[in-house]
Amino acid sequence: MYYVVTIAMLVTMGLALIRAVLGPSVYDRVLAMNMFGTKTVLLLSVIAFLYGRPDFLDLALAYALINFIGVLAVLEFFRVRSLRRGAEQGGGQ
Amino acid sequence: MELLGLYHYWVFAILLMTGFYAVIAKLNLVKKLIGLSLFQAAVFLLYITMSKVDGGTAPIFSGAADAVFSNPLPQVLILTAIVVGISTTALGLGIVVRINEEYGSIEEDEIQEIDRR
Amino acid sequence: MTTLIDILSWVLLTLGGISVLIGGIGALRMPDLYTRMHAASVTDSMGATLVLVGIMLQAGWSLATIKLIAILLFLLFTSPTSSNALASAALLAGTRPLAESKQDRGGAQ
Amino acid sequence: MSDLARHLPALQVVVPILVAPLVVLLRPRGLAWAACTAASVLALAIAIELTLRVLGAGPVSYLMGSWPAPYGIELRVDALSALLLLVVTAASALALISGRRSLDSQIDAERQPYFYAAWLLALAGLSGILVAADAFNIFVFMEISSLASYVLIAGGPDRRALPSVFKYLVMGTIGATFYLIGVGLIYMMTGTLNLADMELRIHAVADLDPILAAAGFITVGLALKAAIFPLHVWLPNAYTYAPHMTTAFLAACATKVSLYVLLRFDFFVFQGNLVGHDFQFAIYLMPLALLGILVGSAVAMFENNVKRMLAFSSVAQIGYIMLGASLVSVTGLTAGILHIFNHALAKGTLFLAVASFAMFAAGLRLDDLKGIARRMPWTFGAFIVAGLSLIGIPGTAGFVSKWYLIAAAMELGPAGVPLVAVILISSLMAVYYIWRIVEVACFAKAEEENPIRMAVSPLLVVVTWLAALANLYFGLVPELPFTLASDAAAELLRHLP
Amino acid sequence: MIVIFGVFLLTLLVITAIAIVRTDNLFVAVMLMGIASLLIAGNFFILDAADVALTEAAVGAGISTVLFLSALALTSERERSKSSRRVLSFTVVAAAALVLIYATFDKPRLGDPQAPVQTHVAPWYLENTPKYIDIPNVVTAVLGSFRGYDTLGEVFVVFTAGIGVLFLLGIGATPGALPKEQDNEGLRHYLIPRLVGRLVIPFILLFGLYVQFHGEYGPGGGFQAGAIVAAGIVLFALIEGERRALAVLPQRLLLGFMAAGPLIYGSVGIAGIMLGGNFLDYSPLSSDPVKGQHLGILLIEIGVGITVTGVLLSIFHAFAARGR
Repeated sequence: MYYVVTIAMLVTMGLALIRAVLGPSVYDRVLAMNMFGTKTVLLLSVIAFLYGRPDFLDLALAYALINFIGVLAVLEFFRVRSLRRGAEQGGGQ
Repeated sequence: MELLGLYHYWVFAILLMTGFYAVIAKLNLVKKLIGLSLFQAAVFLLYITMSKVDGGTAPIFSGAADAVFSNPLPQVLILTAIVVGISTTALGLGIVVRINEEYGSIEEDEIQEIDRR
Repeated sequence: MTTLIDILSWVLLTLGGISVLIGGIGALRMPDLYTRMHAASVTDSMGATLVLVGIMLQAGWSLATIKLIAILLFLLFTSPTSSNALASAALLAGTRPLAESKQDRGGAQ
Repeated sequence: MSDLARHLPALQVVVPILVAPLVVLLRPRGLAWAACTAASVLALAIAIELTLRVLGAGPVSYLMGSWPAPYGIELRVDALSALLLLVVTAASALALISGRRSLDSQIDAERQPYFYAAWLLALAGLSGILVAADAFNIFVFMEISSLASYVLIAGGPDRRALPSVFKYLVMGTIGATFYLIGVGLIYMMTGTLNLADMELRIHAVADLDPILAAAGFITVGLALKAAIFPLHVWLPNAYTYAPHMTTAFLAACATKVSLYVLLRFDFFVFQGNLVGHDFQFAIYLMPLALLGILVGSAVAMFENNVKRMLAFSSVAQIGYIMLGASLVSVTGLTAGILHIFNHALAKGTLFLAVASFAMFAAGLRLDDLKGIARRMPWTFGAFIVAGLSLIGIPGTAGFVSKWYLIAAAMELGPAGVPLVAVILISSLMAVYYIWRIVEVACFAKAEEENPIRMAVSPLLVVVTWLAALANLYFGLVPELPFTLASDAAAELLRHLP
Repeated sequence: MIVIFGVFLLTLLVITAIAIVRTDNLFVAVMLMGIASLLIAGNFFILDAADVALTEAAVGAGISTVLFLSALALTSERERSKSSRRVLSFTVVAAAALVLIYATFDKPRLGDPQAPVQTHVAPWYLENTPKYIDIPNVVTAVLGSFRGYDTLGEVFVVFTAGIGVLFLLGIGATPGALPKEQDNEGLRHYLIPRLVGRLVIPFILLFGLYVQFHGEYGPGGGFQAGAIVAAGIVLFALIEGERRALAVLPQRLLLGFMAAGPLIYGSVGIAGIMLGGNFLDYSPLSSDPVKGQHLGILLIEIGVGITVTGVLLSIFHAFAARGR
């Protein structure tokens, strides 16, 4: 049964990857990356049980928090970028 | 199954060469570093692939008596190599930022052009 | 009793798998950023809850369950937050919801 | 004390590496330099003591963490590593002792602690490679030394240092990663990382493809790091734009340490076990060595920047060393290894002298050096002595190694004649490019008598002369390096009948 | 079956890698790099390398993404030039790939228990770890003790990168030297992320400590913990602005961390010499050799954790300070 869930997870990861590759906007890619991260967390949880080593759930937890930080870093990047664009345009006028 | 057993090594070869291509063919310095990361990641895959044993589990004792464990040594080596990789990337990015400040560009050909003047 | 829990957990896992898959298809097929985000994030929370609760039922009452609860709580907090933050960033940058124009203007700059 | 002596191979690395974090924390001006120099001199003392032990009682081995050899990490110092340890630590100590004022002028005071820490890390990394007897440990210390030398080079005041160091970083990382792949493939087939153990176990699998691929990867990777022609493209710019003292230090030893690893791997691990590998080694490397000698010297002849000229000359000198190795004979290897030592002496002296010139002249193009011989006669005298050694005039160190190289080539019989011809032609080219500097410095008249920009520290002059005298001394009394080199060659070739 | 999942992940990885090379938007390349990192990490997990999977995720998907984004924010995210020497590079690369693939045919297949790798040195570790060191995680035992010298080198590699970036970019600003605090620093206007972020930061730090001290029993250890703690503090800096993060952990303190970690590690090694063993021999640290090993591994892992936290945060601040 775990297998079914795992396969669903893998297919979804594939779909998210296609979205990440296709874009078209940068936000789509961030969305895809976020989605990909969540799916990896679930995948790892399932596989930890499939292997019979539930102590490896630590990894899933770590992935979840890394993923969150990644998305916020991207946001900060957008903010800095728009500030810089604004400054450049302001200077240009 | 025989082919499946070698698939990991093929992916290693392809990944390695994809990264290598980015390093030698791309002119953008950040892109070169991204290629370099990919290049190193491929090597990680090579090492970890060879540590796997059929029916094995991670080399952390859990109390089960008859457990087969995968090889811990390549894993240790790769832990070190990952750290080396991120250190190189960080230093490389530091240099790229300084280059951008000095030259206003992170394209190799433009930098060469500026230096030639 | 154990059979009952087993059946329940399998049902939850299957539902979780299906909803995750639906989310994936939605994220791929929907026409613009916001609808994709909708598809992805809602099913994300739903699927994660179903799958993790399904595993919890299998794991029984142990340290693993506590970790699973932690993961679940963490996902339930952060995943919607990320979506919200992403949507507001996209909106601020000028990506318009829905297809007045089919291209996202904020995109790919 | 005798107990501490047992730990010398470890201390060789540990002393500089542990002083580095302390140096970062030292704020007061000058203290960082003092600590760095002290550690470096101590490292030199350890290297001398180790060399004496190796000469007296043969290779020294040390078990890290007391774990037995193929399981734990073993350190091992033999004649070859002892010789290179001497070169590395001496170059570092001399450059630091004499280089304070030069470095002060090129590196901002608040950045100096980082610079000196990086210096010690480079020193420790290079020493770590030399004492290691474990393939992966070599990789780790290779990365320490590389990352540290990127920092040292990036300290150059010219902005062109940055693109050159980036190029060096990319190529160096590719080289190190290739090496890592090679080690991984060998590990995959033998299951061990210890070099001695590897040598024993590789025999059974020697004809399998992964081992051949590994030999290829390791050779190419190390050739990249050692700047063997045609993989030398990172070297000239990196050495030209680095701070002068960095150049004096790294030019003397950095690429040679990679060469050392190449020799060690090739001769210890591969040649004894892989059928026909010695032949392949010779057939691939000899043409490259010859081309490197010719191209390096030829480019140096037309270069106008003195540092760049000497950097290209380094490419040629690496060619000599490789030529000696590619002969795969005891005489050839002895000559090659001896040339590692002698070239380090000559190049180190030349770059020290160049550092003094830089304090006086506006730049380092030939035109900037007009009339410098009259302004700095002492320094220029040392420069000439080292230049003669680089050319290979009898009585200097350079002559000894070239003489052995020619002798080794003659052992081949008629086939050796072209090799001798190349060596002689390249020496003539060296005469030409050294002469160009001498001509400008002695006979050209400076358009205006520009005032000396900065007083050259007397210490720098003294050290430069010491190094120049060493060139003469080891030219007349070459026993010490020769014994080490021939021991090393005999050990590298022990698999030959 | 699980191996087939791995094969699927690897196929996705190849697609991602090709997409990374093909895109000319560096931001997109960085995002895809994060995905590639997750894929590799997932595959490591499937191949029984739990510790490595944890590290790869923390470093590749977390720290490396943050660093690349910081650098992109300072430079430009568009690749302007076309690739050069395309045909030549492609030929070289394709030829090398074919050679590599050809060389695979003599390799032991995946998971072969008779492969030399599995029969020579590795069994010794698995056999003797319970005897000499007695901790469940063999990876930590090898990392900390049997090959502790490599790990010492690794710490110094990180340290070198740290001083390198500080040398290049300067130590960054002290809180007093920063421009006057503005309202819009960090992500303060994003109310929800800020609230949730505040909520999870203590949790992340706690988890980091857990990973640090649980490394002897499960996946984890100093390096992973250092990366996670650093990531937590980076999160703080993201949502509250640089200034407050520096007020909590000023740059000089981080520099102290950077230097203290290697020194702790080295002192443990020297203590081995002082007490009559070899360098990095932990057995003499206590009257019971096994206890000595425990103590040694604990101390060096702390050293590793401190160094990594200090270095990663210093690098992050150095990049951030450059933007002003």
